[in-house]
Amino acid sequence: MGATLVILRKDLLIEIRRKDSVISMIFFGILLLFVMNMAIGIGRKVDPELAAGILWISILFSSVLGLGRTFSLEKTNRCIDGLLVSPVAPSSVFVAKNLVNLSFMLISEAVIIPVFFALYGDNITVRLAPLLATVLLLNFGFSSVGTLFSGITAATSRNEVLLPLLLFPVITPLIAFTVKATGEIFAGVPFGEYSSWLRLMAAFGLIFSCAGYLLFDYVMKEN
Amino acid sequence: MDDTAFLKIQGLRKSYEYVDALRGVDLTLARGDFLCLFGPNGAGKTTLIKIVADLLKPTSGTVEITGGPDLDSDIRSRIGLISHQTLLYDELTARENLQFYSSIYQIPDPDDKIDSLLHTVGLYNRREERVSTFSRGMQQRLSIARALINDPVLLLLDEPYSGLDQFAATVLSNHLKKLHAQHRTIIMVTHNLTRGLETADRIGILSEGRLVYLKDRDEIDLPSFEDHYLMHMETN
Amino acid sequence: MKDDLTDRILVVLSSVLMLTAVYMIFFYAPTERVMGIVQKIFYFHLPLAFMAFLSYFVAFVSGVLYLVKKDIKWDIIGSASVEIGVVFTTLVLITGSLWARPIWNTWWTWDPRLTSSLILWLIYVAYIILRMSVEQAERRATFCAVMAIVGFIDVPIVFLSARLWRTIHPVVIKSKSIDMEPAMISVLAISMAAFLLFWITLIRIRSRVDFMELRIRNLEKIKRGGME
Amino acid sequence: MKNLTYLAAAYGIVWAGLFSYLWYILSKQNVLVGRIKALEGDD
Repeated sequence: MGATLVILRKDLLIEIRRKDSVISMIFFGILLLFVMNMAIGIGRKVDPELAAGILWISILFSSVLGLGRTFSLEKTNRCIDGLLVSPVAPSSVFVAKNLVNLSFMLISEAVIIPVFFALYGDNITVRLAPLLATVLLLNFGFSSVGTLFSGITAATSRNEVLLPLLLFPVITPLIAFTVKATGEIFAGVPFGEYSSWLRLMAAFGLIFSCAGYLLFDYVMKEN
Repeated sequence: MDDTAFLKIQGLRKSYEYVDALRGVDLTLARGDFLCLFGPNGAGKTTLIKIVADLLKPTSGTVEITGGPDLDSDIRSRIGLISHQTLLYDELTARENLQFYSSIYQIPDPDDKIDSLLHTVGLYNRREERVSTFSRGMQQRLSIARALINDPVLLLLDEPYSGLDQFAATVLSNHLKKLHAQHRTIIMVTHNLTRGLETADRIGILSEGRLVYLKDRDEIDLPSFEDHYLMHMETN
Repeated sequence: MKDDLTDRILVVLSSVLMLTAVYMIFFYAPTERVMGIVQKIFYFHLPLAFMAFLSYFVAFVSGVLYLVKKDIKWDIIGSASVEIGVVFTTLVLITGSLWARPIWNTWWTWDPRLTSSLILWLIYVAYIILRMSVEQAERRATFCAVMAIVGFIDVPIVFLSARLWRTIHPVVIKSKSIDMEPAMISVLAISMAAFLLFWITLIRIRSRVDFMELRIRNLEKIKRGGME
Repeated sequence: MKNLTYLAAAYGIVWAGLFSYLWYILSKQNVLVGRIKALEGDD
């Protein structure tokens, strides 16, 4: 646990100094919101489910940018060797990097989601608590799979290209659950009707965080 | 000197798809031995260091680090590694880097230790500056401090002199001598004959994945050693 | 070569079985009343899907075994299974589409089974792309083992999600459950056996190709490095 | 009759697909057999 917090603090400190991961995530997310507005026809009113799709496409694609960076950070100057020779367990590194990605996503979502409401909010009911729950659960599942895969792609020569190729097929179920839940939140449906989607999202996150925790040892040792 | 084996390498092999980096290396080091390994490029020196550091799994063979009765059971927390890469975070300051590594090694009250190490490598005055502003030589010096933060009993050095300026090289040599006097076990891989022969007490040559030469420093007749070395450089 | 002979026997046997299956499909199995003759695609479609699934399962098991034992053999078997699984899934998607066209009047619907097959296809194509992107053999084997494990964990979730996703929505055209007559079942069984034998043949040859490449690399290495 | 076309297409594609894959790995195997023979023959 100690090592996890140390690595988390170090990564956040570096990000505070560099700012480039979060800024590029936010910028790309907003960019995608604009592009999607053009794709569906400027000025067209969107129904809740389509709006949910637009929101999550923006967030997911922008989050991939940050995901790739968290691990490649350890590869410059081979800092990862420093972690590998130390007594730190690779699984602590997994938890730390997972938390780093979660925080980057949360920060960028804090900007992207309000912008989304400003652009597409006309037909949408805003319910903060369930939306926040959805956001957290998606982040959890996304970054669990994403951290594991960014560990893999960081050791390949085609880091940036490969990561989304591996990640998106595996998380399609999560995307489906999330869009469904969000669509119903946006439509103003009572909580009882979409709570099962949230449970599925939580299950997805749990399954893959366990898988990542167990498999990350092998991945990190190959870096 | 403690004569029981501190580090025991047996039948070590490492095969890659297109080359065999190591083809059966046997080596025993006692506590306090300072081994310097020379050899041409591609002789398997880095591979050997990486396997001893447990950064790489051997294809076959074993590396046993027994430590000793006075060492805590977890020898891994007492290994230091210096390579031509610095293992430092560019965005952190010199002090923050050392603080990070001391937390990783769970060193209690590291501040005094960090300060004295920064003094040793001559970076105390620039301790609050980011590593990215440092020259290559300064980064390497900081990297030496980094490797010593956990008070290593086994120090592994992979081409530590490459890219070092004169000052840093002297700092490193002096520190190695000091550690040697403290009975630390050291394995160093280098191209730098002078520096290597000056500090080490055992000298080896690794060629084509085999340990082809291993003698105590005292037994070595320098001219004949140089011939030996050059011969192996040429065969490669 | 002994392997060669076994291969030949397997190919002949599975071809004979397959021809028998085809004969039975057209002259023995009754024509389904609602869907008509197109329903006969099913006798190939289902075994293909089943074998694809089997491939992914084998890849998962080999992945676990590789991580535990670090024996490159499991990587070779795993990668052979994934490749064959992708070939089979591709054929599943094509036959599914050719079925959908006359029955549902469209080339593609987001029916749960079609959707899940497509997602599986994407996951395992990603595996193959990953395989092509890593040079070093041990690293590649580890990463591919992880991918095969993660992919297979995803399989039930994919099926579940595709199903749930649809049942909430009113489905315009529901896929009709097929009443299986005994004759249909026996034809299906023969077809299944034919595909299983064919699958075994493919796995054997495909993994042997990799083993041979390994052997060639070793031989070349010895040649280059002199005596070993 | 139109349905028969789809059926024929499906069977054709499956057989073509499977056998071209088989042919592909067999030819790969043959090439490798040749290379192994050449390598071993030199010794």
